[in-house]
Amino acid sequence: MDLVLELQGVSKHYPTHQAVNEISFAVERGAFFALLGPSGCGKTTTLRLVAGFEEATAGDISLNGRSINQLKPYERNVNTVFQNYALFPHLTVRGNVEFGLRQQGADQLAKKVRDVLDLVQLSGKDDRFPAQLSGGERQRVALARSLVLQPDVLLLDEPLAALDPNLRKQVRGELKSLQRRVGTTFLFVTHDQEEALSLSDQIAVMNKGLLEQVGTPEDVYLRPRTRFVAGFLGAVNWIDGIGVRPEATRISRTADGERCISATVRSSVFLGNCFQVETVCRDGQCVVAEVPRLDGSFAPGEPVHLWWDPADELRL
Amino acid sequence: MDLVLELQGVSKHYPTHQAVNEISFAVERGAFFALLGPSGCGKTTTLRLVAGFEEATAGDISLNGRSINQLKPYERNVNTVFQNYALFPHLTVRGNVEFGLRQQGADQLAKKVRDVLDLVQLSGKDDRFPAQLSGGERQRVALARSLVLQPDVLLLDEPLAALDPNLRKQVRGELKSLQRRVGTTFLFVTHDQEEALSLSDQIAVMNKGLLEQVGTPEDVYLRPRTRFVAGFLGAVNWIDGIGVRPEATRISRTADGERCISATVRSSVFLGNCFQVETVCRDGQCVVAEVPRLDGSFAPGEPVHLWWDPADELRL
Amino acid sequence: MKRGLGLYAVAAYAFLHLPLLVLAVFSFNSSRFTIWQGWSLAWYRAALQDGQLGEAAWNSLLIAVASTVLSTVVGTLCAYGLWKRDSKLLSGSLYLSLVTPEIVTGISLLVFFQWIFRFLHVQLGMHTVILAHIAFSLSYVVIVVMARLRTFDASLEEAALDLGATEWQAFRRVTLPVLAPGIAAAALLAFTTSFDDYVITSMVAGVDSETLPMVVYAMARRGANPVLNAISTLIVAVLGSLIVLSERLRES
Amino acid sequence: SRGAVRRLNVFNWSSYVAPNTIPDFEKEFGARVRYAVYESNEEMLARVMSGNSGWDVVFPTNYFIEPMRETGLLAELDHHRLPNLGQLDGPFQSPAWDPGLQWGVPYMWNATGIAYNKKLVPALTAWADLWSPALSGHMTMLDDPVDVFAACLKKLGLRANTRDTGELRRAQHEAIVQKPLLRAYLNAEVRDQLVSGDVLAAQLWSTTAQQAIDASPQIDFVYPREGFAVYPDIAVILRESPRKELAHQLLNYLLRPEVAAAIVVAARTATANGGARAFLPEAIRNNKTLYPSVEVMARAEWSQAATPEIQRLRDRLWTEVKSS
Amino acid sequence: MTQLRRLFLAPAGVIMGVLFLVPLAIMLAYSFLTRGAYGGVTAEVTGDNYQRVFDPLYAAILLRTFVMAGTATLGCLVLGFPLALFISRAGPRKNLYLQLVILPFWTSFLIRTYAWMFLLRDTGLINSALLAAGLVHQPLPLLYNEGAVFVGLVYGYLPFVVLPLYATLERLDKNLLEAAADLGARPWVTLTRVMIPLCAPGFRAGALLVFIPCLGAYLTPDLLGGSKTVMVGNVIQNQFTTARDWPFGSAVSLLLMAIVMVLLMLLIRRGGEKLV
Ligand SMILES: Nc1ncnc2c1ncn2[C@@H]1O[C@H](COP(=O)(O)OP(=O)(O)OP(=O)(O)O)[C@@H](O)[C@H]1O
Ligand SMILES: Nc1ncnc2c1ncn2[C@@H]1O[C@H](COP(=O)(O)OP(=O)(O)OP(=O)(O)O)[C@@H](O)[C@H]1O
Ligand SMILES: [Mg+2]
Ligand SMILES: [Mg+2]
Repeated sequence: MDLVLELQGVSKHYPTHQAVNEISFAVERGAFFALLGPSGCGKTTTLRLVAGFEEATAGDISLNGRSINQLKPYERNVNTVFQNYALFPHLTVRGNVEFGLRQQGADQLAKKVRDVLDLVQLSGKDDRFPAQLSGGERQRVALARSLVLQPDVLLLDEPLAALDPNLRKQVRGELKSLQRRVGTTFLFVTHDQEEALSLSDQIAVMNKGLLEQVGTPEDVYLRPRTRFVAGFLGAVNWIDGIGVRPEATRISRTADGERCISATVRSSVFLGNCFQVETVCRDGQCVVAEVPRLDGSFAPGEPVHLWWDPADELRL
Repeated sequence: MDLVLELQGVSKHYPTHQAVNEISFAVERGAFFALLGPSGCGKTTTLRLVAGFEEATAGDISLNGRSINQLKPYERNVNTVFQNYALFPHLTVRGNVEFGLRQQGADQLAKKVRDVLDLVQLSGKDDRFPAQLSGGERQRVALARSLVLQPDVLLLDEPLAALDPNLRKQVRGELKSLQRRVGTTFLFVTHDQEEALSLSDQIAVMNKGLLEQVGTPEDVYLRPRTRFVAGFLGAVNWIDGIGVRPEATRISRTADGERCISATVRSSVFLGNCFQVETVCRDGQCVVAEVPRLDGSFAPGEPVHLWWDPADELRL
Repeated sequence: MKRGLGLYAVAAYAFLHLPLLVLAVFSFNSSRFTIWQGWSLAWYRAALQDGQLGEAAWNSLLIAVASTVLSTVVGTLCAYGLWKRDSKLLSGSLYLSLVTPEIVTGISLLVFFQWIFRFLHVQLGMHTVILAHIAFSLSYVVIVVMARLRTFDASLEEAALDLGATEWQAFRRVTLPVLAPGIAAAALLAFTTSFDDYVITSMVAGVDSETLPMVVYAMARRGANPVLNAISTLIVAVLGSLIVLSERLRES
Repeated sequence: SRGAVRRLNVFNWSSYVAPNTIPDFEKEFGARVRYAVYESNEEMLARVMSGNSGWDVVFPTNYFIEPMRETGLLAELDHHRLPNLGQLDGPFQSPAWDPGLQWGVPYMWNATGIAYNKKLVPALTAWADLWSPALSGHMTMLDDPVDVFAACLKKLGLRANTRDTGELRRAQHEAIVQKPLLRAYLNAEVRDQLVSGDVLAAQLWSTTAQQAIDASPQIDFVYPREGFAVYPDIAVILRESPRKELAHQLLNYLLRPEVAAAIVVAARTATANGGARAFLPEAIRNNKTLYPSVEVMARAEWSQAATPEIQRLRDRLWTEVKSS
Repeated sequence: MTQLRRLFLAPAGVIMGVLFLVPLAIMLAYSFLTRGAYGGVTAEVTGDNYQRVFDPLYAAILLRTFVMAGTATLGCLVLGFPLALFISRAGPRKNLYLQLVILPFWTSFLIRTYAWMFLLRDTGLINSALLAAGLVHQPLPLLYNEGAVFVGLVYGYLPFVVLPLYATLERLDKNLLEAAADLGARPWVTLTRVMIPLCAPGFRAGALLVFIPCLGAYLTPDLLGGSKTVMVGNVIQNQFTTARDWPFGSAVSLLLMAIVMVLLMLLIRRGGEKLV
């Protein structure tokens, strides 16, 4: 397989804090790769190490197999879409997109700019200033500005965080399809597991500067290696050491089969596509089951039986 | 039934913009009432009208049956939890909580403060300044500051928006249980339908300054009166004028029954608890089905059959 | 409350503007004294014909322009450098010079010039005045530009580097343009403080560097003098319109 | 700024030359003169103190000669270049502060008396009158320790140039007593306030007083009964001056009787130039303000430089007066 | 970046070093030398200049200066706050009003002082008006007293408090004021308990920007005070002119600097805001 970016034992220690600790992962060319983790876990730092804004304390970063540790940001063929987009307020959309091309002394600026603006569906807005654009449009300008340089890897730091929630879902779809179309490798930082799951081919889960697990969405969600990964990617019921996800926790009025637990419903909350049923077992433990709306709900106080398919147990 | 707050034909017209147009609704005492709508639809304005920060252009607002149109904010027995919490940075937690009580010249300050801080689990942090608190703690201080005055209605403007997503889910639960315990009426503004659904007894859906529908979560989700409400509360497949929610859209490899549509799978995205299966019908229309993970997924290109229970159709 | 504030504001603005207004009105008075005797442009004629005044005005202008240009350039670079990483010594001495009483600054510069002139024989003159003005307007410039930098988003520069610009190009093509309004404001401040300064100038001025404030001071010392009213009015008018103009430019 | 044309920088008291004095000089000597004015010896000294101010000729009052000489600011005069020295009045041929006229040429002289508004009856005659509560708030004294202490000393019947610290202290007491009655300590700017009637009585230099009198018939000037100090202003050449020759030519030019006379007529000053008398119009020659009668002059005391100690004490006492 | 940064800092460093620190150093040196018989300095090292500073006479002057500067500062703050408040509430006209505050101050300090002399004299406009209106029978003594100096200083430095106060009021989160009202605070309470405390940084910056120049003021006391009062500024100036006692003048100057520095430290410590 064709690796475009490789990190080997990369660390970044600030005087006050160890932001990143010996993390290693590899990104395949053309992949949509997500760095997922809670706030403060070192995602941005990792991204900045790749972009060259920070110097690694230890370890090696290589692009297309060549080490780039020594290169300055403007010598690395990677580009960044910043969390706040960092569009140049004094330049028009065109000015922003041209900026990088001019640095390269590229030819046929006009054409390249036109094409990339078409790509992100911003044609016609070339002469607007960033202040005159909506959040979604700004994000697209930021993308265009970087994509037009055809980087080996495009780094995105929470590109959706700045958008209003209603817009976010829509842009998410656009981002995915855009990546498919241009085929550029995306290295993408987020702390929203739903975002990571829905967008990426590969997810690297970070915690406290350490890499916990790398794998496909199914891997990290269904076969988490650590309790942290299991918990961070979705709710889990821990029943005597065994982890079961709410949607895998079956609930029925009649006890069928032997390995099932009896409990009473405490509350049932309507979430639209499903009910979140909170039950309490004999031993007082609280177990949450997610019941598809169509299977109907349960009334508080109802005695119920909980069971699950062993295949759905999370084995760490 | 016992109404604590009533709005009748209330409007707010700014010179440049009609923020709120003749909206009327009533809130029952002790209810958890949500104002749901997209950004800019007039939610905050409505809240500010009730709090008395804005003067209604027309209509009547009454509290406990008495009109409060003429009263100044400090004369109305309602309190507000601001989106950014608006804690007084120069006062400690105690100072913030005491502020309102002092204005009332209330007695046994110390006790009341202690009790309310216990209530929001902040005891021991009385002497911290807002800057020394986490987001979640700040939100609790804002709650305590208002609750200690035992308002007839507590107004909350997107109280969770300022929190980081991981924290949000947890605080959501706390907020709900807190409201149940103190029994105060909550009038709660949000643009996140999941939040509204999971928290409230009643939801008023607003759009462009107009009130579209008022009802229980089930009402607005399952029996939306307008296309806007249907769409804002969740995804909908519109198939020749009939609306069906993805989770109600059944998908199977074998055609059973007559009223079913044949289509081909375009993509299937893993979302953890379910797969989002995107299919295309003959007529090129795109229909999304949400399949519980346990029912397994479908491969792109697979021919499938779509059907649904007429009871699940959304009738506008 | 709102009305009270409004009334107060009217009074405050009267307090701020009446003195100069009166000056302006009486600059058209045909009499020497504060008794109104009818309109006349005599004092303006006198002011404009006074060679010494003209020369002083010209000197003030030269000095203000020169010191403004230099202190703005140096100050902007300095603010940027400090913004990158603070240098206790430099920022400390900048703050200190900002709050040094004018008289002390002036005296110390006078003493300094005398002292070095013992060794290299230079005369007091335009150059010394310009140096002095740079010395005290530098801190203003740094402070103002710094205030602007505090709201400057560092990621803009990183974005420029990321897009292939070198540090210098990033500064030149992104940071400077974004800071432009702040720099303009700083320059304006430097210009007026320089144009206005008497205390320090009077200490380091030489034969050929008498400035407008110095002449004005000498005149004021000689007692009421309508020519002075005329000059004052002219200066207010000219500078005032200059400010308004620059504001317009900034807005557009 | 060196050109073919010779330049000369002259720093003088305000209104101390005639309108055409300088232009004529420029024409005659093909020079370009930069002429600026000051209002007090201190102002002048502060500017030339650095020893590289660029000024060539200044006009300190006689008691500044010694300090300026001692601090090496003055250039010695070359009498061969000053043939007109003979025109000087008798008293100025060999004055106490500079017997050989080595350092400066007496230019104009000036006495401090009292300028007052005629509506005051009885008319003022003595320094003591400036202590009368009746005039409280309408009197000013000069803002200069030398003049104020001189007046106080005279009021006490003592010498203005006293070297006796005890006497100075007594004078200071007088000043402190007087201060509350005063409107302000003002120099030249009092002139207009006299004319406009803001001030009714002011300690003032005779020349400035004369300008006030010219401006308003309401004003009169008196040489106080107790006696008064006389201050000649001396034209000197600064050591730093690289243009000593032209500077001498200016001094010599100013010594010409007709030039001096023209200045007196225009600026209403009292010249040290005896020869000029002949050219003066009757009115001025008999002007009792500018040229007091012999019996008045009998009360005059020529000012002298104070010793550093006295000077220092006086400054301190003065500060005490000011902060009292 | 480092090398570019060094390049950027160099010129300013040189200028501050040569034109600010070195002169101060020379003054420091002078302040330990003795006065020459006729001015200037002689190379005799001594400490009495500093002893003299603490002589009751100068202590009294220092005290008076502080009182005057203090009252002027207070006056500026009291007069400036409502104005700043008005401007911050003025909506679209804000900038115009702000410009109107600054406009008079594009004119020479001297001219402004002169304008006040022009107004306050016995035959000045105010008195003429009062007399004409028959409100008084002889002119009030407005000029040449501490009152006039006070007016002059307040007038001269008002914008220095209005600007920072306006800035803080602008940054002030309107929600905080609404929150106060929401919690039952009447306007007055909101003003005193919330708004003013939150403007503390502005007050601090403003106070500093007024108080320090006032400490050094010497023209205003001369021109408007009729030289009847001395402030430290006058003492310093006098030492370098009439008295020709540079060492003592330097000592006083440096003492003044020291005081200023201490004030600065205190203010930076408290709250730690930057001045501007
Ligand atoms: N310059 C710095 N000096 C010291 N510590 C730093 C510095 N920059 C970042 N850190 C610390 O390193 C850790 C990781 O920071 P980073 O920004 O990478 O987190 P993150 O994963 O991006 O969090 P978020 O999701 O909030 O952006 C944080 O705890 C942060 O406090
Ligand atoms: N002072 C005002 N003048 C003019 N228009 C205003 C003013 N305040 C609000 N609006 C407009 O009124 C509309 C409703 O504003 P409001 O803040 O109530 O929306 P919202 O529902 O709270 O949106 P969000 O969810 O973003 O807070 C918006 O379009 C806004 O632009
Ligand atoms: Mg980050
Ligand atoms: Mg809102």
